[in-house]
Amino acid sequence: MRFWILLQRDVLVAWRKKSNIYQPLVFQLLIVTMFPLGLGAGAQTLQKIAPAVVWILALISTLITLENIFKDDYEDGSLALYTLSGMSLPVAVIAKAAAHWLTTGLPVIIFAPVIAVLLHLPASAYGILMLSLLIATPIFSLLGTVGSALIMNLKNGGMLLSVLIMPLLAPVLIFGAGAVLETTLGNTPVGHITLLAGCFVLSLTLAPLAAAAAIKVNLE
Amino acid sequence: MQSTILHISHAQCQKGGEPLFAPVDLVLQPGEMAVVAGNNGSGKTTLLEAVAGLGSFCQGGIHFAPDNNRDSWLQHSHYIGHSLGNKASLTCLENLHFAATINGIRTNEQQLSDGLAQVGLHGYEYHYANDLSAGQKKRLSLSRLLLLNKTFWLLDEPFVNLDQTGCDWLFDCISKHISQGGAALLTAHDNKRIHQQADHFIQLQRP
Amino acid sequence: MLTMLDMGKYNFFVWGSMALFALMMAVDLISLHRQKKQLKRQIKARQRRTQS
Amino acid sequence: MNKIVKFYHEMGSPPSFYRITGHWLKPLLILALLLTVYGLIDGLFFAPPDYQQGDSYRIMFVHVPAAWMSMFIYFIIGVSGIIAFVWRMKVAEAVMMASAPIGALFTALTLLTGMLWGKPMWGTYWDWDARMTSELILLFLYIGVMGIYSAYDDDPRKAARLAALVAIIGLINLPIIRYSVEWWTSIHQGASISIMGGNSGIKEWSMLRPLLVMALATKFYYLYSMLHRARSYLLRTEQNKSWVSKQFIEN
Repeated sequence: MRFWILLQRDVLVAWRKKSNIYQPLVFQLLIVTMFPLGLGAGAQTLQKIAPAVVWILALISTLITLENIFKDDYEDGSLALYTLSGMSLPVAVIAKAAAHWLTTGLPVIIFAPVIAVLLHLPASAYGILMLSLLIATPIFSLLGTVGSALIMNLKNGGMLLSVLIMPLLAPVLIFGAGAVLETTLGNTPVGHITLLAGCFVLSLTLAPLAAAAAIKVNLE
Repeated sequence: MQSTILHISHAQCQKGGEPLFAPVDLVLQPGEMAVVAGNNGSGKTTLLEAVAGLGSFCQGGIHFAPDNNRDSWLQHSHYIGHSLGNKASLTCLENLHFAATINGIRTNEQQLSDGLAQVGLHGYEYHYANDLSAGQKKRLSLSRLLLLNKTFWLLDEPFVNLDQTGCDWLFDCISKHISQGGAALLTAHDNKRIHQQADHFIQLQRP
Repeated sequence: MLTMLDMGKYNFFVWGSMALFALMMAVDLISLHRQKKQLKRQIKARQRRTQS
Repeated sequence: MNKIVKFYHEMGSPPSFYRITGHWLKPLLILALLLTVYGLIDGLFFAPPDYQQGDSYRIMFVHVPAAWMSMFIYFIIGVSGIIAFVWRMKVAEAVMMASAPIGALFTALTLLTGMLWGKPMWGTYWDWDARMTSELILLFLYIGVMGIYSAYDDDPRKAARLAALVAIIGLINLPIIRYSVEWWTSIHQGASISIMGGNSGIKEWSMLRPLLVMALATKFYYLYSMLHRARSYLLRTEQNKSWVSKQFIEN
């Protein structure tokens, strides 16, 4: 019950402030316009970089929203409401991550084909692009809670958050973008996808514990 | 109501490595009220946060009688700090509903609007917390106290931002809670009335 | 002696690496002692403050 | 046995740690300097040139020890991070935070000398191969540990606990990064010392000797630098304890 009310509240809060949801998408669109402008509009050049660009954009646009996962709650005092309510902290973290995924990860997945079209991604790679993003965006949210919890009472924690989270996300990027790239080259992406799923399981078990520990230290 | 006794023994908090105030001792039983007073920057908020579990003591600490179980004590206490815990983009009703549910209390809409009416927010059920005045925001957070029915109230400057009627109402509210076997630990830097009424009065001093 | 110092066409790379190594260690050593000195001053000043 | 236990307990308390390690600093520095001078002279002038790489392989005598140190020190940070986080030992915090700058320095040195070695060997300063990439990510891990510590400069205790948490997360993450990057691509030559004595392994004692001497020298220098910083760290964080003021009254 507590899990659902926290999830529900966070989705509602994000929904009320719709800019949180569409801004990452606008950001993606802006960046993707710059690639042809900087690289030249040749379909072949764009096609080559498409798997990586779609993936990196998905990553960055979620990265810019991570900072506020716990920061907002810390600032308006509602963090105290659920940390002191006797709710298990790792469960609360999973609820926060799930809400973050629903409000940023899911729109990014839905929007990914648009970006892919603009970059001439080969048609064969769409399925695997969606699948890899579907596995990976929850990882972003889960690992993001760790970073967000670490910097929640810092004023300018954004840059630090990127430094902390980048090494965690590097393997995810390698496997995810790799899966799409292999598909465009006509190889099987099964290995990459399996490893990506492994990353998901690992972050689902470890990230809530780490984030809960960080919150605890921050409240000491 | 729960009959845990809160012991604060020789407790000190620090900021930047320096102790904020001279050691504090307090035994707070249900049916009693304790008031913490002190100048600005004397560490009232830090002390209350540490008691509520949002901070730590550098010396001494708190324990509970009879069973020294912090979690069960937290279950029976409610803390309202400087940041009130209202989500700006949720309505009053939604805020209250969240606070109740996260504390494991099932409520229906009628109970929630009754709760709001008790703090004088009748007719504001569907207003966003953001649109309320500072005093009304305070009232919204205080409405949680009545709904959640916890034994220990930990209130940080509860009278600030409230108008005269609001102060009177809160005062009565706390007295009633005490007489029903509740306990309150609150900070108030200049409220003579509550200072006189307190069973325990703690003046924070420089270490 | 000069022939010994000569690393063939790799002069720049080999001696560059050695210079980097020496530079980095020197930077570390200097920063170490400056920090310590600064800290000692700070603590002594603090003692004077608390004693008086 | 009793002596070891007693020593262990003494090292856990800041004042005795400060007192005991004070005697070690000078010998460690002298040892490190002597070994470095010996190792470099041996490596640069007496070791024979490599039959493939000529004289350029001599970069190895600083590159490889630095690379070993960069990983060894992160391991120390991770382990002392666990001790600091679980048992809240102040000395472990000091060791962790004192190791970070010197570790980052060795990592940067590894990257830079690696680039200088890469240019004559592969014709390019930088190549996104597995080892260089994971070494670069290792640098980010070091920066992360130091960054979170300095961000919470108003509360050193909390800062150290959060930094310990970051270090532990990094320690878990490191093998994953290593594996994933290796999977990604690898064109780097094999490890310098292979027990099986593969193609790239160094078999010649005259080449191996300076390498091992340099490895020892960097270890001693690390110990010196780390202990020096750890002592400063303890002085800074325990300023209001009486043992700190006693240190300065005697002088």
